[in-house]
Amino acid sequence: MSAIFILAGLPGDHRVLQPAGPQGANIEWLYWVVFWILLVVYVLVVLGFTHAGKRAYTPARGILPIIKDRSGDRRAAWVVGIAVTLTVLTLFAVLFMTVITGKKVEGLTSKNPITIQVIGHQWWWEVIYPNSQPDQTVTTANEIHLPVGKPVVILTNSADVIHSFWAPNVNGKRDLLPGYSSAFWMQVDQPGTYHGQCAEFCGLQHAHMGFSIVAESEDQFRAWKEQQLKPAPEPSSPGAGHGREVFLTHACVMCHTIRGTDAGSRMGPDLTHLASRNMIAAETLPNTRGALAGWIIDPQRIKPGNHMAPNLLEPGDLEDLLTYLETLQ
Amino acid sequence: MLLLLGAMILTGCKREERDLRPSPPASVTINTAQVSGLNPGANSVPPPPPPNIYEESAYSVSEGKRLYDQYNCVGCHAHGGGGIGPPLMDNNWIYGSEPQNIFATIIQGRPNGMPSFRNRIPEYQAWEIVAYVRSLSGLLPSDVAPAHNDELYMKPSEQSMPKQTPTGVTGQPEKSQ
Amino acid sequence: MAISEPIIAAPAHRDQQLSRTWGQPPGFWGWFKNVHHTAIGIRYMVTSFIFFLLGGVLAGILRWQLARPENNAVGPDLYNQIFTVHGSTMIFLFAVPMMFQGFGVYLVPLICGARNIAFPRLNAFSYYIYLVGGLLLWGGLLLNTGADAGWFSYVPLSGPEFTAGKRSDIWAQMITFTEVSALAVAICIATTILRHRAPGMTLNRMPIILWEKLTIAIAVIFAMPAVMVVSSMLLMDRTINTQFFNPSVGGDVLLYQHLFWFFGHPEVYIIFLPGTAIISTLVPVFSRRHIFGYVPIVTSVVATGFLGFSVWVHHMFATGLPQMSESFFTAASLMIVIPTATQFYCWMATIWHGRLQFKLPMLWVFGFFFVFLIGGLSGVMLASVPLDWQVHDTFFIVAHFHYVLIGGALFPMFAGLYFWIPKFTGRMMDDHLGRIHFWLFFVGFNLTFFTMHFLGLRGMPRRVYTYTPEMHWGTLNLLSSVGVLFMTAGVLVFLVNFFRSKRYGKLAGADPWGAGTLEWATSSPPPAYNFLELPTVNGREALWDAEPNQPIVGGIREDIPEMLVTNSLDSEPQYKEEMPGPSIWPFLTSIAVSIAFIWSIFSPWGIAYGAIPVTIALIGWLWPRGKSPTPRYDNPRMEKSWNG
Amino acid sequence: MERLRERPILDVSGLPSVAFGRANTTWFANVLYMTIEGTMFALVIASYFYLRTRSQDWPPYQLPPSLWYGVANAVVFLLSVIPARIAQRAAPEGDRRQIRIALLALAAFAVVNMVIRGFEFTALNCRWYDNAYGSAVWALIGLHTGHLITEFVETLTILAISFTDKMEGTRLADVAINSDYWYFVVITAVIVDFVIYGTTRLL
Repeated sequence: MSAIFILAGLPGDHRVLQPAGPQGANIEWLYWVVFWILLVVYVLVVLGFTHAGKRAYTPARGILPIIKDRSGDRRAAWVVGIAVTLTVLTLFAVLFMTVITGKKVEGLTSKNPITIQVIGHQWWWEVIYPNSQPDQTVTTANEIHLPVGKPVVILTNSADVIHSFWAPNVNGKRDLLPGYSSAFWMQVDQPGTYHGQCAEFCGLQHAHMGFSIVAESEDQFRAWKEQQLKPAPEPSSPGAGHGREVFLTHACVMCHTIRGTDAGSRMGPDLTHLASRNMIAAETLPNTRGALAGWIIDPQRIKPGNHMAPNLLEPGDLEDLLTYLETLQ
Repeated sequence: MLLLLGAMILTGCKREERDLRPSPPASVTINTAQVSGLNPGANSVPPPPPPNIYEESAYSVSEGKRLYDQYNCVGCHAHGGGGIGPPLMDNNWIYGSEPQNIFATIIQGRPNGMPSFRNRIPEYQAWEIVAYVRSLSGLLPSDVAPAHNDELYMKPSEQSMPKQTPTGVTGQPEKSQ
Repeated sequence: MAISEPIIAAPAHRDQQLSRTWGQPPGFWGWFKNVHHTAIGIRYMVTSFIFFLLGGVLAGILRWQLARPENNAVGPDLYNQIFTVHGSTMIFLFAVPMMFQGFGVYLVPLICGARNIAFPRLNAFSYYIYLVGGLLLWGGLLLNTGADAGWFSYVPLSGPEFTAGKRSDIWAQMITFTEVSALAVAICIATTILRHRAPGMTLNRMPIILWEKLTIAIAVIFAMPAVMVVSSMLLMDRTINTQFFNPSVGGDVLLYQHLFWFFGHPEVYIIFLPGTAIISTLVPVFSRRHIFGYVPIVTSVVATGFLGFSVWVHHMFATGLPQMSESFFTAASLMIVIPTATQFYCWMATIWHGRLQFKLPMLWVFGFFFVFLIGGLSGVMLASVPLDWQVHDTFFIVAHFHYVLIGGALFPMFAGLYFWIPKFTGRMMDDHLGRIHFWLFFVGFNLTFFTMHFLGLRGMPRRVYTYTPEMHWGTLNLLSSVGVLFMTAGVLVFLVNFFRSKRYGKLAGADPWGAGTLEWATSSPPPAYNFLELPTVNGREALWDAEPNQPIVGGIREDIPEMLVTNSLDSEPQYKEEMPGPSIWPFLTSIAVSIAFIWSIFSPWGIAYGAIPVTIALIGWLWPRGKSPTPRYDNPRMEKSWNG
Repeated sequence: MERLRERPILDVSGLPSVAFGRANTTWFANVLYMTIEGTMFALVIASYFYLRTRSQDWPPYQLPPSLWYGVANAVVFLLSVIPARIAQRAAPEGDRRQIRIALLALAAFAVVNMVIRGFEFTALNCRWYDNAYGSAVWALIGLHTGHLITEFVETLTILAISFTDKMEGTRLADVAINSDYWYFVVITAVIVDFVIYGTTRLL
């Protein structure tokens, strides 16, 4: 038993058991209730077997004769009957708690919620804050901003294979199935950044398909959204200007969008506000100049099999490109 | 059983190769002369073309297919049926059907609308697209050609198309129109 | 039937006569002609154990790769192939062939008191088909064509667009091979149990292990077609452009999951029920009393078989199903706990009121109690939808199903092997080494898989080939990987023990444990004809309950391989059937079938052209040959009976 | 194991060596086999209806398949039950002449069925690669055709045996079992026809 607590105490967070929202908290409550029930059951059954074993143990080298005495069976039948009944009652209790927790988790709702569309791609997440006016639509990648304490609706679908959207601190997971679009609710109560990851095997880079949920105050969220709505600024320095030129004449432009320029392909993440994100490559690398450079030159070393091609840029071109990308706040 | 295994060994190894960190075939040089003329060096004997290693891997050909869609080749050539650009699934080749001919077409562009993708499409990806384009007209064995995509059905999949013998294999332009 | 008495004791030349009648041809080609169930059963066990070792090697590579964050032992491509082949091997090439086919084919006819299995040639055929399926999957892996979409190969990832090449096709056809094999064995075993039991072994007296084999055979018959249908659909989508799973033209990706898990969940019970059957067989033997609660246990076994078909959707809770169906499948999944719990309580009562002899197999039985229970209880968590949303597809699940499958199948399997290897080889296993094996395996197993619960709760999804150090999953993963060393050492000790005991072990004799079922009524290993005197049965434990002068069956011809057919309910003798003898045709047919199946991976015409040699081989198989003795027909009453 | 003690004997020497109908072990195995195949049909039919729930209209963009060949085939199938039944009745009597005639008729019926089936395929309103509907329809009919051909070959084989002197004992029982399997093919044919031609019109 002590082993459980030693192992449980190792550094790192038990994300499932550190809920940041009401749904996660409900599930955590259910987890602990069921856990303790099951632990009691386990201890009782193990004690039963060890006690039975000790009681009946007969040291003998040879083969003992068969017992034909059936006098204990009547009592045993009663005991087994009672044990089975208790099992059934326990299961009913678990079923009951499951159903009410399920209702609570799925019952989250509000009027005029913020809607966020999450599209799974091999191996990154496209995040869209849809709006009836195209110029009011925010498109970003791998980073979901939302206001704390407010239920939001997540609309999901998949661009290719099945993915599964899972932020353990917030809520359980939901599969993203091609051909289906589903909606579910989510709410985060504590400000902070929460890690999430694809949970359904989706091919070569399933391991590197993370995202983060940034929960912030209403004001911060609104400011973030305002910023994201702007097109990319004009380059302010000659280096950045040349960097944009590099972007538009090399492979970058084939896959990425930077609003305000000619780059408009939707194959890869929208880079209009790349510099505002904390991580790149679906939560694989920190968004630093060095990491970005390494990623641009040889993404296949970092995420073998991903869909971004290596770019053999001249050192000067690369420096300018990085300078330009850093202006995309 | 042994025969089957033998066959699998012969075809299997390369077909399943997944080179996740590809480097373009170094020896390939593009004959720039091809751009200018419609009938390049018909009388001179060209050196034997280096094989396109991407044609031996089913993974590369399927990558080529994905890129073909995503780089919007579909826009002009449709799924091989042609539209603004010429069809790719028949056996008429204006600039030749050898891998390096098609590669040159992609990288350098051609008159009358085919843009140049130099610098924009990395060479290894261009070679993958070349392999896919060749599979469209049945020039590749069916066990590397990709199966159908999960999209609206337009044509039989590449792997189930009959193998065709193109008429323009030497780089001789087909006398179309 | 009239019981006449007494007769003269068995003359020695009957042994020679029976050996001639039932013996299998010697030599190289004789190996391919052998149709006796003990030989085929041993082949199943040895082959599947080899696949177990190979699958274990793959598991070792997986744990090596995951031992450290950002490890580079194998890349993602190879890692995906390895975990897919590991899972597929353990499920399709080890667990079912070992627990159902291996033990079943060897033991069922012996426990029934029969001289061979029903349809021995079909049985032999099933083995070759299984072997080819296994070689196909592993040949693929060795040629870098290993299946790489997970052991359940969800579409569209395994479909035509996202898996280029032949990897998924090989997986799909491997399924066909192994399922054809399991279905054939299911027919053989069900027929043997229902039609070849010794007189007197009525349904009410059938040993629990036979009830369980019968339940599994029927579960196989209803479950395996689902996976054959779905793998064929996948193959057709990939090769001839059908559109079953293409959402843009009306196909559906969830159809795959429904069909797969309609097979997949019963499959778990097909693997787990043999384990409980071994427990139900061993507990009374080492408690020296009849099992407590025969009727509840039999009811539980049958109920588990049925309920297994009503819970498949709990593998799909995360796909976003309507809440009603979630509640229904939660209830069904929780309900399946009841029969298993009942069995646990009955075993406990049996031990409680028995005289426990704590011999080596019993050590493994207790290991099963402690280990499987953890898996069973974490299963209760998974049945609960909200918890499942959290831990589904994480390492928590990996921990759960290894506790269930290793706890529920591997521990009983080792218990069963230590128990029955004396019957298979005629020599006892070493007790001391067996205990070392147990403790190494027990410690290693718990170290490896218990830690995975925590990894799951810390958010580690399954099937990731690596993880970053910032996740703090490194220590637990390292511990988990260290556990593999212990398990490996344990299995090596077992192998040493086996090969040593095979040569030098103490001779076992007919019945070293004082057990009660009929396989212990004959010498170890059994002769070619299994039983010199065909037994009759007087109670649930045939040997314990036998009368001092329990009758034997007489009047079966011994110059031809003749077996008694009894009726299903009361095992009243009905007629005597001449059994097919050794034949090369099952092997040739399996080759023809294999060619057709493998060819179909490369061309849809493979099935059409391949059908021609298959037909020829089947006709060769079924065409009557040789001179049969003049048949003896029954009176006109018989003719009426089949119409009814 | 020599048991030298004298023991009473359950004497089964008087039992027959052939059994017809339910008593026969092969009959029993055949029932299990038909259960397997029946489960397969049930699952493919279930898939057909599952896919139907995922489509707006069914069949998509098309009229229901024309009835003519399906109905013709069903009628021929139902008529073919007669020779199958005659063969089954003749088997326990050992009436080899009648068995031969009945099996010949049965094989002829199977040929007619296969020919009509060929036309049925060409007359279908879809190809297997058009859409999921087409795939499901072709899979259903294809699965059934596979059974039809298997049964045809089996009938031919037994027919061939019936012209030799091997047609006795357990082979006679096989004739009866073969008819059981033919009933299975007929029943599944009617169900498949109903699913493909009937449900698109009625449901």
